[in-house]
Amino acid sequence: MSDVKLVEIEQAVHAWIDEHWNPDLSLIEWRNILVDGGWATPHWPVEYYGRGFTQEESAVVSRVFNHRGVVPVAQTGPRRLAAETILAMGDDLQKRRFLRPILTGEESWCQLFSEPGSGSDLAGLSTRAEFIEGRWIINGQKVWNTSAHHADWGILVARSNWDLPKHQGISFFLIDMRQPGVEVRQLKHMNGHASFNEVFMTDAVVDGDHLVGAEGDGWSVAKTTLSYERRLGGVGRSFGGSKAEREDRVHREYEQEVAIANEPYTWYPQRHGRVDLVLPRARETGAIKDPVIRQEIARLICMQKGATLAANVAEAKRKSGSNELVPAGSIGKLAASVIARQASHVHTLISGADAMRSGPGSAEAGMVAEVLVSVPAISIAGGTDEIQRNIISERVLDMPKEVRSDTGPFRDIKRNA
Amino acid sequence: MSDVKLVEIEQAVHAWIDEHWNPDLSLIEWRNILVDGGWATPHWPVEYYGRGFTQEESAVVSRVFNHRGVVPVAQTGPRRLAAETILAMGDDLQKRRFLRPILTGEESWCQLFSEPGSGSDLAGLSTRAEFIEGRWIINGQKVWNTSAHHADWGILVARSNWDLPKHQGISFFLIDMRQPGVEVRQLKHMNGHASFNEVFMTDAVVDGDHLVGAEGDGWSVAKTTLSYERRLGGVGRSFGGSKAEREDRVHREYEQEVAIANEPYTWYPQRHGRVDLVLPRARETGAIKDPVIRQEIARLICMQKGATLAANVAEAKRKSGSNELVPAGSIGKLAASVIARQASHVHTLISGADAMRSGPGSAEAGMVAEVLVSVPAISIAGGTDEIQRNIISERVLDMPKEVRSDTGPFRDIKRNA
Amino acid sequence: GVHFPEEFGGFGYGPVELGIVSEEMGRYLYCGPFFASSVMAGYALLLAGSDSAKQSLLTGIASGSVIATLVLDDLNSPSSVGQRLMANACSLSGRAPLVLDAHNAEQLLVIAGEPEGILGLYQVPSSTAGIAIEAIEAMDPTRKLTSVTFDQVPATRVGELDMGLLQQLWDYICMALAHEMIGGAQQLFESTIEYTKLRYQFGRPIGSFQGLKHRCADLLMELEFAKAATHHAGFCLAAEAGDTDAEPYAASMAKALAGDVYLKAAQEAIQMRGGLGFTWEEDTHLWFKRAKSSEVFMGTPAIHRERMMMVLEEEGAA
Amino acid sequence: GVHFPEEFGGFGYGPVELGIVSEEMGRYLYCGPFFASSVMAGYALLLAGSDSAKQSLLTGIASGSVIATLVLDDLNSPSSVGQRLMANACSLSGRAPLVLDAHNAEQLLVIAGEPEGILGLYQVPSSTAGIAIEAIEAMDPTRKLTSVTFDQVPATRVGELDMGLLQQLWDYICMALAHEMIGGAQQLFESTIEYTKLRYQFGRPIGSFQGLKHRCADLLMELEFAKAATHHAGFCLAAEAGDTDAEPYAASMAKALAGDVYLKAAQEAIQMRGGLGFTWEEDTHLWFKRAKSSEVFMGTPAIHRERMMMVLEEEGAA
Repeated sequence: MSDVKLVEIEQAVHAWIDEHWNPDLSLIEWRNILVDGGWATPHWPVEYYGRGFTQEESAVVSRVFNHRGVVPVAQTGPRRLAAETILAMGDDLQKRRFLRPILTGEESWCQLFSEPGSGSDLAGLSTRAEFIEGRWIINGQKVWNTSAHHADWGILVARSNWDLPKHQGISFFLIDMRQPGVEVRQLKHMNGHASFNEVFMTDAVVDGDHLVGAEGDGWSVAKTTLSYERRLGGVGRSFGGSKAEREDRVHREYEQEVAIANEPYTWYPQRHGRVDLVLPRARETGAIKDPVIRQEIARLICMQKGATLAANVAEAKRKSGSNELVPAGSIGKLAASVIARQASHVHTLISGADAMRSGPGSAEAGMVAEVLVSVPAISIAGGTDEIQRNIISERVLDMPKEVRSDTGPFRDIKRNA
Repeated sequence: MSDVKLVEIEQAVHAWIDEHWNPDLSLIEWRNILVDGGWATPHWPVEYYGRGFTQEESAVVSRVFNHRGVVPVAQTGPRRLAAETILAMGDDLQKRRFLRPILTGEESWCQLFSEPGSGSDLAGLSTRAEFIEGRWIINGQKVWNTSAHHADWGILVARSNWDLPKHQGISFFLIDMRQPGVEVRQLKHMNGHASFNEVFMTDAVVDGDHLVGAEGDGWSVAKTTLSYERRLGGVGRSFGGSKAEREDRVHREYEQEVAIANEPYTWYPQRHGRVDLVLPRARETGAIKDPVIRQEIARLICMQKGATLAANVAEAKRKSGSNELVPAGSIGKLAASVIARQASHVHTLISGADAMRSGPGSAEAGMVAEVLVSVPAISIAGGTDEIQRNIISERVLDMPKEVRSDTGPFRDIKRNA
Repeated sequence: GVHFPEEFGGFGYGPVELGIVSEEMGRYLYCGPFFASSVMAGYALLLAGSDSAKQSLLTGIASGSVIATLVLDDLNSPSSVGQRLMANACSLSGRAPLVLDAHNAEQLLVIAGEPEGILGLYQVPSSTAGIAIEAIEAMDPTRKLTSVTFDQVPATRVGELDMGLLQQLWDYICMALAHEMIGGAQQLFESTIEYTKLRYQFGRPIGSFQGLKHRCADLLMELEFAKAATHHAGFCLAAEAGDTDAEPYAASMAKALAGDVYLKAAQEAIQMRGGLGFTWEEDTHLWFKRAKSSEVFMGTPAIHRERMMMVLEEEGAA
Repeated sequence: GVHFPEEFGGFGYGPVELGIVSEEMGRYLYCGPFFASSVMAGYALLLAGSDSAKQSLLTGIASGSVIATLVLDDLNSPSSVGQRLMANACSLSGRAPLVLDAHNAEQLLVIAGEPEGILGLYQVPSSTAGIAIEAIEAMDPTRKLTSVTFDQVPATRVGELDMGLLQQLWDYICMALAHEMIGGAQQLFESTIEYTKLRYQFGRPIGSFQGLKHRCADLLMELEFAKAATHHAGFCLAAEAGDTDAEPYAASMAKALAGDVYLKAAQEAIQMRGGLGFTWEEDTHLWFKRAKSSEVFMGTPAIHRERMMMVLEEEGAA
């Protein structure tokens, strides 16, 4: 890749911004211009608002946009996953219908994958999809659906064939969330937050044209979505926007959009144990002088630094295209759990009886208490520790798999009532 | 049970001892008198040197023998297991041939159960027994055979049928150890001791009359042996004899017998971590003042006291005939492992760099060093921690079993080459 | 008032029987003021109170007609009690930052430092002028917390404690608390095992996965340790002085073991239930919070291990 | 002498490259005097030795023609060095109870306390009269131990160390040791995983049992932590002064992590092999003993965690 080309691109972006950027437009107005300009998603194909740019080229574009403080297209929340999945696996009709309003932010999305009866075992899902008179009728319950309560559309996996093995009877749909057959309820966590929803579908209707991929190919489509999710490292975690402090209309509306999208994630740092608070609190309380607590703090630092350094090594190897198996993802996930649990333990030792308190009046304005009751989520959400250990032992260490008990027609597999 | 009867028994024993006890006899001479008198094993049936006494009655007898310092019959080493198994499952011919010389100590025994290829999975044994011209021809290898190097006979399990499921093709034999087809090699442990042997059998011969129980019933016979082993809490752990300090011939010979039998077990206390040495050493070295080591010592005491108290509760419940499931055995075994490992950890902290030393010149005349290199055995010998956890979860907690991979004809089961 | 003498309206039983009751309360996540009133205030009176104070208070506490609580100005360790709450000529001043159930207690029993460096036990009605009782937001909704502030409040001195007696009082309270904790841990453990038998993933009950089974086996072992040690603590406190089987560190051993295993049982209870265990759809989180607050209430396991060593470091001790 | 300047017969590399070499030696359970001579004595000279001493000794050490060892009178922590071995007017007296490979070392480098309360670095041929070298029975047969006693032995003072420099020397040695340890842990881990794939019980490879698989996954994670932290320690010691990514506690962090994971890997190596792993039929027990001696040599993990805190307790640190 010639640097010349990159420089040309950079100049082109600047030129285009000089000509079109107008902070007084509404968010939607501006984004329509951006999308038509082909600079919203330059890595997308030319037919769909893009320029078929390479990663490297697209990087240049977003760098300039960031630098100029220009508002980008909507990319918060699960909408990003919907867009990439539709682009990759949808048909032309679906791309035309859905991609633009996702980019402009006019339509928001949620992800309808997990079910109460199928958590770790996602492919064991039992939401029913029946094709009746040209439309799909959906019955079942989903759970852990971020921002479902204000979503217009959902990407949905449901079982359309019960006689095939579990992975083969699944289909992938785009469902209209604004219909009587869809009910959304918020789920309250033990820490008081409510980041997720339950979604109940009772004879909910999916248009015949809104099946993505062929009937029964839903699992491979869903895997595409999940691989994007892994690559994005969990969606919607606070996307910048911070650069836009100006009071222009477009910035104000963008700020609002980001704020709404980030709301569910405010407690995530506490879920990780807030290691950053440990040393300051230990010094402030004098606990830093306690030899027993010192040992536990040092253990914590060892885990955290060790995990960070190991992740860097893995990342470097990945970049250098080493084909040595680096289990970065699963090990990092497992590491987060042990680190968070140890951090919670150390915070407890530092607080002593004060750990019984919570709320604004308690340590670090309640953040320590929130750590204690949030940490249990880290070893479950986004793949339990047990699943990570299976992945590490089977895919990285190549240890033999267990005999499966979930083969054959899905209807014959033992599952939760 | 009337106390009157017990008193009568006590008087009878005293009377008999007054009449027959003679410390100047040889060990064998004396024991023959003892056996003929019916006082050697009073709980055995009258036809076989006993009196059909109840446990309670037998207890009275042995109490008197102990009190009078009278030498009992041979009961050290695996010979006791052989005797009880033959008595319970052998035929009349076998009982007549083998029981008396076991009691008198004229013949010593070893146990030939475990194999290099079947440790946790004892029933997966692959030593071959073929019936040829009225005799059994044995080929295969056994391991962990205490005192096999000076045994006259062995109780042996081998596979006589390879077409039946694993538990059904096993037969139980009495094998003459003094024959060319049997080779015994001592096995050296990482701690330098050699308590066990490997036994190699190459076309070794077992007399047709020395099959115990029917061909193919070997597993149930072996289970009888194992249940005795559990009840005796592992065989031959230092049987008293301490009462006999006198210099009479019979006592001298008895002392020798006991000494030989106990030799393999001298390192067993170290295997358990020598918790008894921890506090004295910590005080002596001053490590007791180190707050971090104090925590680890306290953890150790908690484990050890907790385990002891839990065992007492279980024993009390058992005695009171409570049918509440008390997992004493397996939990106690598992507890021994965690206690030993923690003890080893604490000894290491107390010693610091001195833990690199061993031998008479090192801490506690080398006992601490022996702890460090003996403790790894506790979680393996006599049933690994993994097996104990399976027993606890499946038999006590009644958690569901896994799908078995070792059903069907034994020859088709995957096993070690 | 299981543990009060009959003359004071109790059943005349001792620590062992109180333990049985506390264990049951733990099994049902009982949230009433029993612990604050009957156990904490009750034992303070029994151990350090004057006969007249016992007369006037214990009967009411036993019948429940009087709710009392014990005001300690530190809930971590006996050695730091009596430094924030001071008594001068029977007038109390200072603040106890964490007190159980003071908001619905009619009588406060207060341990306060005195100029002579000794600790006094005081009785004062909670309604007395100069007493400010504030509700404190609690991490564990099953334990009601308050702070109590005294501004020159006249109170009746009903007894005194030297450090030895305070340590003893601490032991009695921890013994009862440990029983409550193992009751909860046992209940939580059983319900978790049941769940693993009923919950299917990958075509089999999750309780059939060895990864879970082995952890459950380890947890059962630790639970058996803690239960046995806790019951033992009851016997030790009930034992006659000079009983050699009665380790003086038994209560701390029980509190340390119960604290660790209760928390572990609660962590596993949530982990094995997965996401749902983290929500208000199930009550597992209440057990977790109770386990967490019990871990630190009256001293963390680490503090109690250190208390054990104060005894064990002496030559000749166990 | 990978880490010696070329002028002294080395390759002119630094800690990172020495780490690579040490890691390989650890993988093969190397038992030679390299560590005592090149790493311990070598670094002592490099950090504290006079130019003439470097001239006269390093080249020989690098080529292996001279075997040296570093005589420290304490192997637990820098703060207790120089209390048993004393130097007075270049005459050494006292005893170092544990010294690596002194029996086949021709030159001894000795760190001894001096009247002024500072530490001196001395050089003396091991054959000098007044030096008694005794073989010490070792728990770990792969590490040769001796004790060295000095009775008014004249020695050449080739340098001096304040506590800061001694701490630095300790870090360099621990950094190399940690590399040796993770090399061993990695090798042991890999061979254990292989074993679980080949060993059948109950009709399936034991490596297919989730109980073992999950423990192996945890162990791999801890191994990755220790490896990354150990390599990082090499970079930190190689880094220019004032490099903010170079934590001053990196070497202790590496030694602590490597110590815990090597022992755990060794315990699992025996446990997963079962009885045979406990015998001389296999060499697993040699690895276990090496892991155990490495755990305590130059400071236990607990001591190194405390060393970390000496840095971290200061405001503004990490």
